[in-house]
Amino acid sequence: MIQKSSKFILISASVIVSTLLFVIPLVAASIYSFKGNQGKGYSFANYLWLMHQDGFFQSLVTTLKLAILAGALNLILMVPTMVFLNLKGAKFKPLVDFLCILPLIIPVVSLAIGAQVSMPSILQNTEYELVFFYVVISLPFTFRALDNALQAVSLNTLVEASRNLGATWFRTIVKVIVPSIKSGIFSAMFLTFALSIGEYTITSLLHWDTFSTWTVVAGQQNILGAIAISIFSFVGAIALLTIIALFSNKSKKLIEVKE
Amino acid sequence: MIQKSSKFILISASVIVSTLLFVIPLVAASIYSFKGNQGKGYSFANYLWLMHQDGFFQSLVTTLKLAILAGALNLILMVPTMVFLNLKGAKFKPLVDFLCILPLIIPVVSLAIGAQVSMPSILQNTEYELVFFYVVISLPFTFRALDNALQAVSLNTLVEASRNLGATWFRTIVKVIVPSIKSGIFSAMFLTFALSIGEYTITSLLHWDTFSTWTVVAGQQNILGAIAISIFSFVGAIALLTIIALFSNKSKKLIEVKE
Amino acid sequence: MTKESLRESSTLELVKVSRNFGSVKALDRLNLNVKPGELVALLGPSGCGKTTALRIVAGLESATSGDLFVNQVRYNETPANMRDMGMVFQSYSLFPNLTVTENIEYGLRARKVDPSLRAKQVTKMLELVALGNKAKSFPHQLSGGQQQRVALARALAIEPRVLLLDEPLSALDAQVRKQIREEIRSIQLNLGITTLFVTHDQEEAMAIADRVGVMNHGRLEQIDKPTSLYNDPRTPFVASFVGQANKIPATMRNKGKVQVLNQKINVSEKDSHFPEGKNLNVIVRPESIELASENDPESTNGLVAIKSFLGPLTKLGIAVEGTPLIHLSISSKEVRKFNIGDKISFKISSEEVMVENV
Amino acid sequence: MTKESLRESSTLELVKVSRNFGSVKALDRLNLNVKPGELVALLGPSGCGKTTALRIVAGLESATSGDLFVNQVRYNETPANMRDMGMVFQSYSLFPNLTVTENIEYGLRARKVDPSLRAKQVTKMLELVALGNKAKSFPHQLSGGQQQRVALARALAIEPRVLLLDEPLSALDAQVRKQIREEIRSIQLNLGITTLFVTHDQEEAMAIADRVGVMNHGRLEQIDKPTSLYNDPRTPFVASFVGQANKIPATMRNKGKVQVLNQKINVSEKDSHFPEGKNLNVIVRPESIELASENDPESTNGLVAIKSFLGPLTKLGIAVEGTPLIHLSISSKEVRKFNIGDKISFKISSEEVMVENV
Repeated sequence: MIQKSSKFILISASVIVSTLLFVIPLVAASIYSFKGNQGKGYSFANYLWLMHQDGFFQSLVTTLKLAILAGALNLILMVPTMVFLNLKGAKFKPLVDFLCILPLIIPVVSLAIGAQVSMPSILQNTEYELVFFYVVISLPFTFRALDNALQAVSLNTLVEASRNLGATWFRTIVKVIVPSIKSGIFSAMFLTFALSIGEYTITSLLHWDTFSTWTVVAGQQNILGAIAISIFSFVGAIALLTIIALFSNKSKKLIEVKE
Repeated sequence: MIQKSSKFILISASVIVSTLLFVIPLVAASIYSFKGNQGKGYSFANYLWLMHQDGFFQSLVTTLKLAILAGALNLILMVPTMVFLNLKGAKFKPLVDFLCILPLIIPVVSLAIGAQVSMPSILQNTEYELVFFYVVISLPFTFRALDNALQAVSLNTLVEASRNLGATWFRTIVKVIVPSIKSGIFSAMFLTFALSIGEYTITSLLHWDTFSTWTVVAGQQNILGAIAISIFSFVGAIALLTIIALFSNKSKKLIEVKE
Repeated sequence: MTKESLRESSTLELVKVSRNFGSVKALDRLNLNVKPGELVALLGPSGCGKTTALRIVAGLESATSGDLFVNQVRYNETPANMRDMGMVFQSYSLFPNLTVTENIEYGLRARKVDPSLRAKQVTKMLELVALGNKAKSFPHQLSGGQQQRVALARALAIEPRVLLLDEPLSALDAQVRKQIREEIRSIQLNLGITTLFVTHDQEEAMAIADRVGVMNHGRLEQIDKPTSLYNDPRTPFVASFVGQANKIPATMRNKGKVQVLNQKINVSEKDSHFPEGKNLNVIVRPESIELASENDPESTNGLVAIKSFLGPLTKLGIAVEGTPLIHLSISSKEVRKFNIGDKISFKISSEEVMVENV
Repeated sequence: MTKESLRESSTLELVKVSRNFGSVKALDRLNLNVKPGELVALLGPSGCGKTTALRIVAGLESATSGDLFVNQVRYNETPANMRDMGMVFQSYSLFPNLTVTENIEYGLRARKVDPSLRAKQVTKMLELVALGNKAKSFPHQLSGGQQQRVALARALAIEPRVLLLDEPLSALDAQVRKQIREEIRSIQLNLGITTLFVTHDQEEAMAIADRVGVMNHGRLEQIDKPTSLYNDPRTPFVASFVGQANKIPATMRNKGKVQVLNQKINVSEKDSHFPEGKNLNVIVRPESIELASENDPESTNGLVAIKSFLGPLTKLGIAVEGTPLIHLSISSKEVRKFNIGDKISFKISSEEVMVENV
């Protein structure tokens, strides 16, 4: 009994500590972000200042455009690939898994330098080259999200049942596969989206202006404004996460089985 | 039959494309990295140049020191937390999951700005403040790696069997839990390690010198040297991954069950 | 290993044990008495509380109220790891990183048993479960049946006061299941160890246990020897959960008789209170229905709808208007002449039947 | 739904069908002939090739060599979605995002069946499997048994040429399993649909099928009516896989007789070639062993080691020196006087026995 409670304390403590890692910074920052000029009173002043800075909307639009493209490209690339790997290509899966985890392990700095050398110069001249990088850095997450969703349903059996009932491949993909892994597709899309919006290293090394680089520049002029930016991004992130959570909960219910 | 082969082509194509995303940049970069001065012949010249640059060893040592600390701190924090969540704290799990995925979604830039405001100034004055950030940005991966490992074994049953056989909690943790999730612990540790080594955004915004920031500075002087750095990092990453793969394969075997 | 090498057989007693999960009563004042060396099976549908009861005995769950005694000693507060009870789980409970030998000696190491004694005990246990040649294998190298035999050896190695078996066979194939259940019973009888066995499979419970306790909604409906339970079920639930039972629509007549098909049959004393004209179901075992001559005024005609060959016995499903299929179970030789679609005459051969409210 | 509403019953024929996975022969020149309206079960241990055979019929796997005919038409090259075969899988094959109704009409939509006809067919199917009240439920809201009934309705909705059942009961509880297997058989008989049923459970195969094919190592060892298979197995493998069988050590004597325990018994013609003095195993069914007087010179004495009550029958395991436990199966009434540890005398009652090499 003594051991039990001592273990409980030890463990609760670590839960608390890891919660504090986030809660304190966040609460502190949000309080600051509402502080008035010269640190007096509370208002939305910092948020208004933010929006009136040069490039706020422009960089936000650029970022959103690139993020949406990255999300779309990623899905076009990865959904068929993952379905194939789970249905018929089991032997290629470890290889693709390996490739997809590389962007997590290779320092982004090296990735940027390496890719600059090899990338066709047509792409290098437009900001769309960033889409390529955003897709690459999202691969580890896309792979995992889609793979988890695919493994949670008995994909092979579902596809075989569909074929057996007379459905063409097209009908099988549209009516069975995609709806079954909807949650995974949404997670993958939103993660790519979020990572693209937040990406700083590559964007800044390649000298493009997006919302994340704009944030740094703008933040250097006004510390309270910078904090407001960070809270603004944080709330956006929470909203994204809530959407993902809603979708994945709904679809989890669908695959739960009573005995 | 026509549908089948057209689907196969579609899918093979996407596998090939996603492979090319990596293979071409890598091969191109490694060839470049062996090019001699003024682009003539092939040699190790760029790698030698690299090592003789100011700060190479010093920044590498700093990085490794911080990465090891981050890996250790992460495990101390997360292993007991995850074991607790999987054993008794199922109701807290979604919350912790949510918290741990935040660092992926919040733009790192905002994280850095927010934390700078709230972090105790004692920490802000030493490079060890980076350890805190490295732990935070690794949380999404640590959570997932440990959770997967814990879910792959029937943790509850194993713990109950151990208790039933007369083992104390201490013996249960040391002899049963930790060995069963060894692969997850290794993955978590190596991922934290790799992310810490590669982290650039926060390190650079907070003006500390680590290997990744040094890389950028050094790379600006010599493009071939920069490429050599990126290959150097890449080979290191592959080595890390191989180690992870070896460990996780070995332990996967242990939980596979014949019927 | 002979009976003497184990500690004395223990008694196990649960007194008014309840367990609530929120507002759900998983266990509702359960009383249970297991005699030394006895094997009692707790049988019931999923959610009936049988596993909760077992886990409370093991100390893996705590009772909301009530007491647990082993050899008259109250065990409520004893932590799971001090109870000296051997438990076999449904599946996957072997430590995956340890060999068969290391799994078996795990409990002995926890007790700091001398290495030479430990080695002796492991050898004994491996012999007991006939896995001497697998001593150095890892769990994943064993079949499901072998894994459960190792789990049994591991539980017995500590010479437990009580052996607890939580659906140990339900993850195994039909063929293996029957074999291992016999091995378990055989070992249990040899060691004379007090055993509690939880299962949802009535055949398994009846085949293996000295007494079977049938549970429903957290309560013990009846606990008895398999033969008594089968021949003299005290409630309709027990009658239909233990063995198979036909439920045939019937109408109450006067003088404690019930009209079922073309027969009038006595109902048991306790069921005679139903008013005349009341519609009921009569519960009849397949083997209490016999073939009859078409001319017998008490016989009923039907058509053979299903014919299931079960080795020495064959089961027929007979379609009769106004009732579900009526099953009877007769010797395979006798039944040969009947094919699906044939006309067949039968009657109920019991002198007394059990009824239940519709 | 009456027999007429379905298309004519089909024949199904496999001719020398082989399937290799690398160097493993999953199927080795399998010949199989299923008559119109017949239910044939393929029975065998895991890895015997039974599921591969079924999948080749469904078009989900292709044969390395050999031919498949349905109604004399060669089907080898027909894609799975053009075969009009209804298949029920082991489990979790319902589309999780579709309701019961949508699952059932999936095949009809694929065939672009008129909406009003479609609705009619769904209603019919829901009635057939008695799930009319679950039309709008999602699969996760159903029990395992209900899910498999929906899967059956979905497979039948397309009025398939052949019904294929791939261990449809093995994920269900013991009680439910027996009920659903009877429902399947009943529906299959009503519709008169040619059916191939794959299982590893001999009781299931025998209970449900017109003929059972016993497979081993990719080959069909014997295909026959359940009674023939049980009473006249052609190989020792069939004898021990179908029903239960004692294997008792014995020695060959002259004149086609074998010495087993205290008896000399004839061996079948084909086994009489074994040389005198050869040690063999005699294969005897539990019900072919009967109680005998101790004074009978042919009887053997043993001790009751196991007593398993199985309802109308009880199985005894008798310990006799030099043999594994010998099982006999006698009526529960007769066996009442024997307890565990009691002395008992028995003899083999067959006139002829099957033997196998040790």
